Amino acid sequence: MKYKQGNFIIANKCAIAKEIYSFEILCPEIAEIACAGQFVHIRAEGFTLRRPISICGIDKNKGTLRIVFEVRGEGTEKISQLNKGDTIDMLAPLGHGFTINENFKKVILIGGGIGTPPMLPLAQIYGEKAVAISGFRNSGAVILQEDFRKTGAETVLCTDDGSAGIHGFVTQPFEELVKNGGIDAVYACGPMPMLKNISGICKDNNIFCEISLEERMACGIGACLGCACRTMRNDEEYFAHVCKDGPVFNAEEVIW
Amino acid sequence: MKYKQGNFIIANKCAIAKEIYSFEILCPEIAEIACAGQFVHIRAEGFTLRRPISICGIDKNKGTLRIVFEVRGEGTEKISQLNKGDTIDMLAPLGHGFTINENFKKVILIGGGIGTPPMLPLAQIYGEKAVAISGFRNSGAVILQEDFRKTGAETVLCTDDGSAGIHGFVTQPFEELVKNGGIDAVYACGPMPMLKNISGICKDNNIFCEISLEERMACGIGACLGCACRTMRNDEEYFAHVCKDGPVFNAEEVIW
Amino acid sequence: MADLSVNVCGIDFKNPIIPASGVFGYGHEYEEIFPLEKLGGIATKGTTLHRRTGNISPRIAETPSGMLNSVGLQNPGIDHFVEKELPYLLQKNVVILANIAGSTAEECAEVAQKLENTDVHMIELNISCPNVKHGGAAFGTRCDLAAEVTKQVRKATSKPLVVKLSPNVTDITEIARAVESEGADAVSLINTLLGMRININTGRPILHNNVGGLSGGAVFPIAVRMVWQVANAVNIPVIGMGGVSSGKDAIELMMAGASAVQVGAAIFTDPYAPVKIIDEMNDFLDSKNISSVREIIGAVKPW
Amino acid sequence: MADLSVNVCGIDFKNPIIPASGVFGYGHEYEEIFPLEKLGGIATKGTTLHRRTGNISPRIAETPSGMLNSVGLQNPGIDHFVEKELPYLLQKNVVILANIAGSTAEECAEVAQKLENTDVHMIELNISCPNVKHGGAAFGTRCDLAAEVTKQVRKATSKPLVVKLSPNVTDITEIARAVESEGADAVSLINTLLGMRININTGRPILHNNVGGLSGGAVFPIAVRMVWQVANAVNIPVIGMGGVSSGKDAIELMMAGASAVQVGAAIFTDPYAPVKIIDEMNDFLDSKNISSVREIIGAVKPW
Ligand SMILES: Cc1cc2nc3c(=O)[nH]c(=O)nc-3n(C[C@H](O)[C@H](O)[C@H](O)COP(=O)(O)OP(=O)(O)OC[C@H]3O[C@@H](n4cnc5c(N)ncnc54)[C@H](O)[C@@H]3O)c2cc1C
Ligand SMILES: Cc1cc2nc3c(=O)[nH]c(=O)nc-3n(C[C@H](O)[C@H](O)[C@H](O)COP(=O)(O)OP(=O)(O)OC[C@H]3O[C@@H](n4cnc5c(N)ncnc54)[C@H](O)[C@@H]3O)c2cc1C
Ligand SMILES: Cc1cc2nc3c(=O)[nH]c(=O)nc-3n(C[C@H](O)[C@H](O)[C@H](O)COP(=O)(O)O)c2cc1C
Ligand SMILES: Cc1cc2nc3c(=O)[nH]c(=O)nc-3n(C[C@H](O)[C@H](O)[C@H](O)COP(=O)(O)O)c2cc1C
Ligand code: FES
Ligand code: FES
Repeated sequence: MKYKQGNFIIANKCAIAKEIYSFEILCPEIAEIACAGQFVHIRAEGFTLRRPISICGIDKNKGTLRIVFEVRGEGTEKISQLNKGDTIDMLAPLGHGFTINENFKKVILIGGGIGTPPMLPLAQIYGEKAVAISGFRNSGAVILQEDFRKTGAETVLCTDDGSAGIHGFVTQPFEELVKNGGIDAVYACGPMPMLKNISGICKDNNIFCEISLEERMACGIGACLGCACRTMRNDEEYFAHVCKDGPVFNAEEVIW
Repeated sequence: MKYKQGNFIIANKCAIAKEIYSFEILCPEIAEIACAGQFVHIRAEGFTLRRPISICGIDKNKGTLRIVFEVRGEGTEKISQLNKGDTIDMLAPLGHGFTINENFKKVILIGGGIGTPPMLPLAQIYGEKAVAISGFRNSGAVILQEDFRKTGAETVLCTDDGSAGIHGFVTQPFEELVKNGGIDAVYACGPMPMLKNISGICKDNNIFCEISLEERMACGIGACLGCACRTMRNDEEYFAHVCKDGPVFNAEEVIW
Repeated sequence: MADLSVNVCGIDFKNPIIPASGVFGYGHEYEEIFPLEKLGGIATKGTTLHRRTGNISPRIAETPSGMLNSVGLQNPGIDHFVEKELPYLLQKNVVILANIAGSTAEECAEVAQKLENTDVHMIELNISCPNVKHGGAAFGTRCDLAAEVTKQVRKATSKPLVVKLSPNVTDITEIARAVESEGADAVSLINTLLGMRININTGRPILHNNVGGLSGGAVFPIAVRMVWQVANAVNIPVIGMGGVSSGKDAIELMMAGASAVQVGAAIFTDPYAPVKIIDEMNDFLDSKNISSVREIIGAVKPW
Repeated sequence: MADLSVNVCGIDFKNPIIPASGVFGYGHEYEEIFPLEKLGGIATKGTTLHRRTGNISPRIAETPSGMLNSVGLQNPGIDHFVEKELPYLLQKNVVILANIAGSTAEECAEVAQKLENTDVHMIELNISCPNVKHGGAAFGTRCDLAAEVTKQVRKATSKPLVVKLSPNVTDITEIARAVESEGADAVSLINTLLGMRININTGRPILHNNVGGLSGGAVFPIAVRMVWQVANAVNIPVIGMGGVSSGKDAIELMMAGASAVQVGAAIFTDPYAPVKIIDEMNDFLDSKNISSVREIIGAVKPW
């Protein structure tokens, strides 16, 4: 594992939905080594703990990373006040990302709410081989659909209240795709009930499935053992750490 | 006593010496009632305690107050980062100011270092009747001399190292003036040893003398009893409070 | 508008917010900023039998998200309080908690006795004072001393008696149970934690008293824990405090088990803090469709 | 360049800064960020006789200028440590303090015994663990238990023995004297203060363990006070910690009486914190023309 801490310039900032911000950050050394599924650990001024945010885009040519985050509390509020040209203090890239396999012919990317951003780098990798299913509370919360389309991936949009796309949860269109068969892998990030559901479906249908988990973190690099997550490895219970062993886990490993 | 707390716009900011800033703050309701010798209590973001800063100018027509402060630690550092157009959170005007007497014909204003700013409103009041003696570490730390001159007051400048004005402490020119006699009042603010010295000279020469003291404060309004200062009142020891009974005290009251 | 009223030991508070003893004097200074009537109650500055001058300055130091104070119970004495301060405060439509202290159990009882014929609503007995009889160990740090002083004050007063506990102890529930068993009608906590700061340029402690009491946001998690522990250990109400600076903090302390909440150091940062906290509590309850703040008292569901 | 070297119980440290136990794992993760050689020492993650999985998540909560943790001594057990972790760490030019813990005095002694034939430099015995034999009261909160566990571990090891004290006590000097009298070569303090946070939206404690240990800037004034008290109460060296995040903080703790300083939560805010602190200490000493950091140990002049 290789990671760095430093202050990096915010090359671009925009609000892409209510209380949801997109930052493009100039950090060539980090962009160079970052992988889909990894995260960055951001310092929020005045707070003891950094805030983990998934990588939503990696542009090795421009030397930039993109992150998309929602204001959930005081820390993300503080980070959202940073502007283009300001520096952002990041410890990155962190964690264990998604398994990429060039031989996969059809992959499903499932993002729930603010779990959608980490799916975008996968869409960039898999392009037309990917179906990106995204679920949101309502039309006002929808993000990144245009970005997904640009990658060549097929997009399926759901909202809980039906105000945009399919009325219902992401599991609905997902189960239909499963019925049609031919899925090599499923990658998902979002609320725990959604992940549990998807993992169950994949298990039943014997589909390779990786999910990105969240846990409260301190160090972000595996030193403090703060972000434990119960998993099974080699038939033994293993307290894995979301920041180092994850955030991406094979769905079968996770003890729900 | 009347005071208000609010967020007021910084109409002007400038650095007037190394690490010394001057703010002009638009706060008509406060400027209206503020007096020479009072102070403002400023919130520094991220800190529990406000920072007390003397009033250095009152413009009732423009509705502005002026403050001049030095960066001494993290709180004043934070305040110094505010810019023109930003708002500043003040609780003001606070404390008991200087006694002004129109019948006084000759008054001496003595400021030591960052104790100089509260002398300026007095110079504005007394004009040509005032001699403003100011002492600084060196020429680089000299502030407000032009402002004093504009009031019509006579200015006497001293520096500890002789790099500007008289080489030596403010007590030197002050003692000479005392010898010449005719002084109705002395007003002083600065380091404790300086104040003690001046008070002694005034006592010996029977000159009315008021000094502005500093103490670490919490509430700033007399409620917490944090800023106690030992004084004598009516021949009894009295723990006065710098924020309410002061910051200006009659020099004879203070127990050194 | 949620119903913010609470009842502690039979006394009605229009809302649960009370400026803490020592930060609010006798109310006059903050009256310039907001009407005292807005408050649920006021805990007055700790008052002793005789006038005290307190400690030498500096008495205040800043710390990360908090502060130290070593005011040392400067106060004009109980007679002055009863004659000059209390009548004025009692005109306001707000519950008055007279915070009292002393160096011996007898002195505390005598102070309480002097309040017996007044209309003060409650007595808050501060047992964090060093007890001169027992070599300076604070009443609040030993069960036997805490019990003894509570017993004596209990005999001296028929007013609702709130005993204010010190957090500087190994097990605060023991002390709480000790004062409960001697007739305390409620406990309030936490008082300040003992701390120290040194000016590294001079090598001198910042406080002239060397050490002082830590309060403010820094102590909030300790307050939540102790309120929770004590609320589960005794059958009398708990008045919570320690680092509360927002309506959400107050809600959190009430969920932990507090029936009312005092606000101390936060008022130095923002003199409107108590009023702002009342408004924010109301907003939170409304947003959750909770009709009365009483529903959240002790509502935490431990894992 | 000031001389930053210190000597604690006969062991030379090139500088007084030591990442605290539990925040630094066994060093690997931070080695990506700076060479371990820069440090004075490393206190390794608390290790028990057998592997422990620790508490259920969430284990971390943020607090004003601090944090709570309830990791609960997750560790791979002493045999793993001795075989897999220690040899690597001992190659680095840095003092290794093996932090150990157990549920009984016997278990602690057994863990210490397993280190006897290693080259580890010091043992740091964490007595904040609940003692299963005595109904869960932490060793660190009772003099008799603290003395007993120190005695047993003392018998089991000839290594310099540092006993790490809990701040959750009425009088930390009593505990310090108790462990000193049973042969501790040094004490380290403070461990975390017990705290709690509640998620007011769910009504659940944020930590699955309900309560957790408070550390970070919030506790710094308490650490300064306790280090000062303990340094004045015992004749063995004190290793200070609690909320240190800058060179100035480290200087302050040393002035209070610490011979070396551990850095915990600050490393989460800034992974370079230990290295930055070393540089800042040097800058401060240079600016004051103090040639050796040893001159400032215990240099505070109380009023
Ligand atoms: C690996 C990982 C990737 C993430 N990626 C994204 C992303 O791409 N976009 C996005 O908007 N959010 C993401 N999150 C969630 C994000 O970290 C939290 O929303 C954020 O930490 C909340 O901080 P706050 O100060 O606003 O909230 P507060 O509730 O004030 O935070 C208090 C503390 O709790 C922690 N915390 C609160 N919620 C969470 C959470 N859901 N997960 C972990 N810690 C939490 C905070 O980090 C902080 O330490 C991710 C979380 C993890 C673990
Ligand atoms: C009535 C009064 C008027 C003042 N007027 C001015 C002025 O016009 N210009 C100016 O530059 N300074 C003035 N000061 C001093 C100014 O308040 C301090 O320099 C400032 O509070 C330091 O804050 P800090 O965060 O930078 O320093 P830190 O040392 O980090 O502050 C830590 C704590 O100590 C307090 N503190 C530190 N030094 C002092 C001090 N000298 N007096 C009171 N509290 C202190 C701070 O307020 C804070 O609570 C005045 C002080 C008082 C009491
Ligand atoms: C300046 C100051 C003076 C205090 N004086 C008293 C007092 O006289 N009696 C008392 O019981 N508590 C006193 N306290 C303690 C507070 O009432 C309160 O218990 C403590 O500050 C914790 O609350 P906080 O964190 O909200 O400040 C004082 C606190 C401060 C800050
Ligand atoms: C995540 C975490 C884990 C800890 N684990 C241990 C431990 O295993 N053993 C121990 O003695 N102390 C442990 N501690 C306590 C620290 O070593 C230190 O005493 C405390 O955090 C105070 O220092 P700080 O304020 O600098 O963090 C831990 C602290 C944290 C934050
Ligand atoms: S956050 Fe420290 S181990 Fe994961
Ligand atoms: S600062 Fe509160 S009384 Fe002066």
